[in-house]
Amino acid sequence: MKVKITAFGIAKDIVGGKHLELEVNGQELSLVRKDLISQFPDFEKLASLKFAVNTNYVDDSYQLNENDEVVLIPPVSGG
Amino acid sequence: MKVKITAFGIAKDIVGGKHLELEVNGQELSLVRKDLISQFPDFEKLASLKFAVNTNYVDDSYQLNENDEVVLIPPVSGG
Amino acid sequence: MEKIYITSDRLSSQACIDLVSDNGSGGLVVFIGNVRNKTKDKAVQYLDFESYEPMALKEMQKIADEAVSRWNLHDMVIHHRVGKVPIGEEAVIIACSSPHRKESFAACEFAIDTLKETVPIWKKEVFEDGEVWVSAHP
Amino acid sequence: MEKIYITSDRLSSQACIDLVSDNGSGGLVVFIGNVRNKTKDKAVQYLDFESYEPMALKEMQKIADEAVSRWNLHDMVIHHRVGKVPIGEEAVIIACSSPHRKESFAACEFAIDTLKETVPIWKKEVFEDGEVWVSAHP
Repeated sequence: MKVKITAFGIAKDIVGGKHLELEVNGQELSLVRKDLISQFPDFEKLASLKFAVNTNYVDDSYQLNENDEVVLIPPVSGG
Repeated sequence: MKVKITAFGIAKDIVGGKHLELEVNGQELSLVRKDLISQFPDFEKLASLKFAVNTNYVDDSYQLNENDEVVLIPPVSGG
Repeated sequence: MEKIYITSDRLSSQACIDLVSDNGSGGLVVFIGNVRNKTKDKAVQYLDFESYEPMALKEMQKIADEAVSRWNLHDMVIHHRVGKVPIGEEAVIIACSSPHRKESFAACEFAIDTLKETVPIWKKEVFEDGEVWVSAHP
Repeated sequence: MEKIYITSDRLSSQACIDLVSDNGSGGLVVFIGNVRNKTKDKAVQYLDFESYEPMALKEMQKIADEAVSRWNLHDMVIHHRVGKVPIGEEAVIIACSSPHRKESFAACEFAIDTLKETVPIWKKEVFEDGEVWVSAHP
């Protein structure tokens, strides 16, 4: 399935833009992580990489739905 | 010796004024405490009664000097 | 003004204090996170904050709700600035009030600690010779 | 404005914040003790504070000095109001700043805890039907 991805912070620099589309072979979010790392090995250097869907943190076992927007959350540093 | 005493807070209400002179038979501050309590038994009802001389807390073994001004410090409640 | 608020304008401590003030709440604690002029002895020119705003607001609200209920606060406000923030200006202000001070201190410290762990806001330190996304790398 | 200050005028949080702000100190904590409208469910009309001023200033300065040295603060200010203070207004404001927030929280809480134990200031709660010197009796 086609997955829409939005990137913030250093993730935006790594993928080279705020928005990205990825074609993954299945519904589990873990596939998105795998594909991202293989396309952009710099993700492996981050202290962490979390995902959010619909403004909620989700873990890698999350099953993607059509039209889900996956947001890449590199280590936060507010405050 | 004659001791000049200044009272604050509830101590002022107990002695009936801000200033007081006490004639004590010796130099130790403990005598002042004893005399105050016998003249004004309400001091015994306080949670504590401290003394200051020259803007410093002193304990009951303090030896009074001529012209010392003893300040009565009932329980503080700033803030 | 909103209690949970993200803005590119300058933050106001007084506005935050006014929002949590209450005649029954004697203990008010405010945390102000200002932009420092250096990090590990390297001179910083300014910070640049980016937020995933709808989620950041939601996570900030969660922190305030948890703090209010856990410490029985009267209220808590969290204001965060985004965009370029010059040295010495406020990046974040958290204020809370409760009848007694101990609860306000504990809740305010919890809130800033948690904000730094969960709220999707990112800061870039800008130096004369480059820039760094803070905390990105181990 | 003085850093250690006793006044019968209204206190200002912003003045205290400005006094401790510093470009190298990112973590600023402020405690504001406001006059509450009740004590143990009894309605308070106002508070009346009395201080033994020269000694109170000296004890407040000791607290600030100890806090600055123990937690390596940039600075601490303590402003206390005396005389009649209406409901909702500030009786005391303590502000401090340090490079990191943990120190500022600990120092600010230490300062207000210690002030309430050592500084010769007394407050009288004034009710509709009488008045009470706070903490005087066990």
